[in-house]
Amino acid sequence: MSIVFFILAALTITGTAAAMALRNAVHCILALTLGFVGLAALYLQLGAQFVGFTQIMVYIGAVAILAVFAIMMTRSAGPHPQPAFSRTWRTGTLIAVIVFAVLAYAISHTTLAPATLPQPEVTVNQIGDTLMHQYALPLEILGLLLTAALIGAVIVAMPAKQEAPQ
Amino acid sequence: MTTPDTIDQIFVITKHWLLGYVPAPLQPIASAILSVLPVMGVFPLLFAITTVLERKGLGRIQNRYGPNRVGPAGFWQPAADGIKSLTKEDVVPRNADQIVHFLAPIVLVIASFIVYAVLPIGRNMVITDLNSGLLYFFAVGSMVELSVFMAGWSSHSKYSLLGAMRATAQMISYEIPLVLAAVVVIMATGSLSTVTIVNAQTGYTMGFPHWFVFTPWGFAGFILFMIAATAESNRSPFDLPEGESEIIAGYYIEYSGFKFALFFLGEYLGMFATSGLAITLFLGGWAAPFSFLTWIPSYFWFFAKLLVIIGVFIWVRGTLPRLRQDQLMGFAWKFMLPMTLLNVFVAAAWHFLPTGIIRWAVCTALLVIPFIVFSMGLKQNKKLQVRTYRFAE
Amino acid sequence: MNPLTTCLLLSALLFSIGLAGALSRRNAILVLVGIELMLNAANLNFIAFWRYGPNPAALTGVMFTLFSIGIAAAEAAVGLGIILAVYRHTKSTDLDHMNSLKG
Amino acid sequence: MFGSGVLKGMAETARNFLGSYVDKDRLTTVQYPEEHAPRIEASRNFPFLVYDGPDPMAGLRCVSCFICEKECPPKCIIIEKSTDKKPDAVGKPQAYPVKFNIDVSVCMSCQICVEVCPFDAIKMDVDFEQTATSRFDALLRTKQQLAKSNEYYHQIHPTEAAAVDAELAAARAKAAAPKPAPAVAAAKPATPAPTSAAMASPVATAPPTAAPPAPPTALSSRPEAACRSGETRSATTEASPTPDAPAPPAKETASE
Repeated sequence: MSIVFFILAALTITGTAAAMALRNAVHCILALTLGFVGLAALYLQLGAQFVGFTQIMVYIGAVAILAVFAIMMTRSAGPHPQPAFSRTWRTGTLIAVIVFAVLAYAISHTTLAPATLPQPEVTVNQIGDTLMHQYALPLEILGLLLTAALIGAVIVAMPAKQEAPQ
Repeated sequence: MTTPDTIDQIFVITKHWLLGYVPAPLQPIASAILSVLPVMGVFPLLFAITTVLERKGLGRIQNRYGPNRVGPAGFWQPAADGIKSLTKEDVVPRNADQIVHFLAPIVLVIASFIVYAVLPIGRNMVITDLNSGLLYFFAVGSMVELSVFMAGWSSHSKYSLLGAMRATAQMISYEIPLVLAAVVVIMATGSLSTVTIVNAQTGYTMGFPHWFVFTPWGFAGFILFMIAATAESNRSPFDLPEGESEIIAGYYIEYSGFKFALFFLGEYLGMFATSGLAITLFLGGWAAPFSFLTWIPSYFWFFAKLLVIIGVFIWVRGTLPRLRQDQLMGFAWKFMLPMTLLNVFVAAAWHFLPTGIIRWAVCTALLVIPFIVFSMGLKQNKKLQVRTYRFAE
Repeated sequence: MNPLTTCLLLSALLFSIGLAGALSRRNAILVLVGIELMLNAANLNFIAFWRYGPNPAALTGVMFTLFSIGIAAAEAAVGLGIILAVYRHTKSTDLDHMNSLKG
Repeated sequence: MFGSGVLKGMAETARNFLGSYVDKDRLTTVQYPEEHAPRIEASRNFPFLVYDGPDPMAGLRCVSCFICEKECPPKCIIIEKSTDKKPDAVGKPQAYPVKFNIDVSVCMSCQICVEVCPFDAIKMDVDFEQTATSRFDALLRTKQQLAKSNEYYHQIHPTEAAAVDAELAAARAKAAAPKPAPAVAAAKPATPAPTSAAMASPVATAPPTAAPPAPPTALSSRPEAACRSGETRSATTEASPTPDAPAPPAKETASE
């Protein structure tokens, strides 16, 4: 494991932890984008170029911007008199810590034998071929799902006409 | 190829010659620095030249002189502007989110700079030939939206927030046509690498180049791409995010001094980058327009094409009035998106039809007929009346 | 410690951070963000197992990650749509206030 | 068709762009420090003090009556009255200003000082290049800087200056010949023709017997002018030492 990996890991953990800990919702999203950038860089480090750029494009270009829009529309970025964490935050954090402890125990006590292969060269053509041949059906289903999500999101977020007579 | 290789490859040769003096363990880093530094020098210089050209060109379009006082014919104007913005006081609003306010222009300029990594500006002259270069370009381009939002939100001003919301909404909407217009080229070349895309366009038939713009789908794709690129770089007529008359300067209204200059720089760098991508995708990159002109170095052709496209940008800015927000969104979703999807279909049809005049006729008809139907349909529910002028004309 | 274990530990930490956020934030949008983070942790696992697995040429991990990213985008869109709809009813995104079903 | 309007507009701007290089008449910009736009006669910028004769300080028409200082809306005029007297333009002994300062940075070019001046002593200049390199003293114009000759006034506002000269000549004639004049020539000063002779000759050289005194009919035909002169006179009795006003204000005639 190179030093670059640890720098990127630290960046990712810092960004995501800040995203979950900061009080201001917009700061959370901005920290989250930092974490996503770190994660994308980790993907690049692991040799998955296409996935890394897709990660940036989808998560920063779409999800983060969408979340920011939602924050702006729900006016939840203002100074909050009430606390940013729910009443059960101690329980939640405790559960998360326990989950991490269990996972870490399981990971460190499993004898993994990673294949010491050279960095796999994955080209876009290979990904395209695999998507179009082996994973053609999942791809179609994903397209259907995205279309349904698009329509569904619009319908859910659309103001009901009879309910809001202005 | 009659080009003397030493002139065409002079920068590559110089770089390798310089690398010879660097100790071997440092060579990868030195190579990267030597590749990046010229780009970081040339494009801001181009920005400086463009600002003065734009002001002069807009002036001439409006029948006045542009800036003509500083230096010969006003060409030192950008230097004067730069010194002015450097020496100005940097005002930060008291209620602003200090850190985000500070970071926003930096993120914008960094995002605008790193997209140049995959632009081939000459034969063998590209910083890095990524296998998924186009995806990289669009992914990094989407970071610009975030910096715009950061600037608008952190300023704690309603105008900048409105401008930022307009800008992000506009950029998201026009990113889809932008990517879809580029998809036709990916379909034709079967690669996301910008270098491969340019190499696919370097051939000549009877002296004419194999640029994608000289095909029906390529021409339509180029036009659609340029429209989307204009909207992506927030330029007139899509400059609603910085509409002076309603929201003053949009998301960077609360910036002053050098940070304001950085926003300007970032905006122009983004424009150059998308123009450069349009050149790479449709106009043959660094390839010469005719086979007998190949003796002129490749980088010259790239920058010549870039200047032509910048000129068209300025021309359009001097001509068209600003759109309304609903017109902008309607144009993106009702016209650009269907046309780009249709263009993808036409590119596929072009691929499967046999070579010849029939292919041309079918593809052109497939594009032109829906276009005419579209324009009639969009015009029908509008009551357009001939405007009469009392004083003009 | 071998690289695969490091990746898995990082992924587990990421998952726990997401879980902690999802369980302890008040703002519904940030809860959704926490869920996204958990998905991302899973993605990192896929990539790590693909990279250090026995057969990287099969691209299974990459494919799974791509599909997962697509599904996450759909999830974010629908989730934020629901949050907007809820906000329209309650004028709040505070999850502690959404207790009208509580007996 | 969609986009044809765009192309039409692009053609129009291209025509403008190229035309501006070919046809100099298209460019409406005046390259200011080198070229000046032609000035219209009624233009005005900043007041100046008119003097007659060769000596600027001796020939000032101002009698320091303080009317302009009182009327000035932004209060940019500062006058100090003299203790001794000297003959004015008409020939009566009058006080003169020891100090007459106008602040350029405060003046708003409203011309009210000119409107109210009963002695035609202050007029509007056309020199708009009043910049200075310091903020305070350089922008305060003194009596010496403000004094400009009647010939200069004729140069910048010929029509108006001719009318003023005719009025002054009439007043001077009245002062020289106190006997009532024949009624035949009564209408003469009411319509002063801006002839070339009147424009060229300053007041001092005008023959004193040429014009009869202004008859009362001239005043009654302009009730607002009479009213205003009466007002100013009553308001400034201590400022104007002579009970009979030297000349009725004739600005309305001049500006029409």
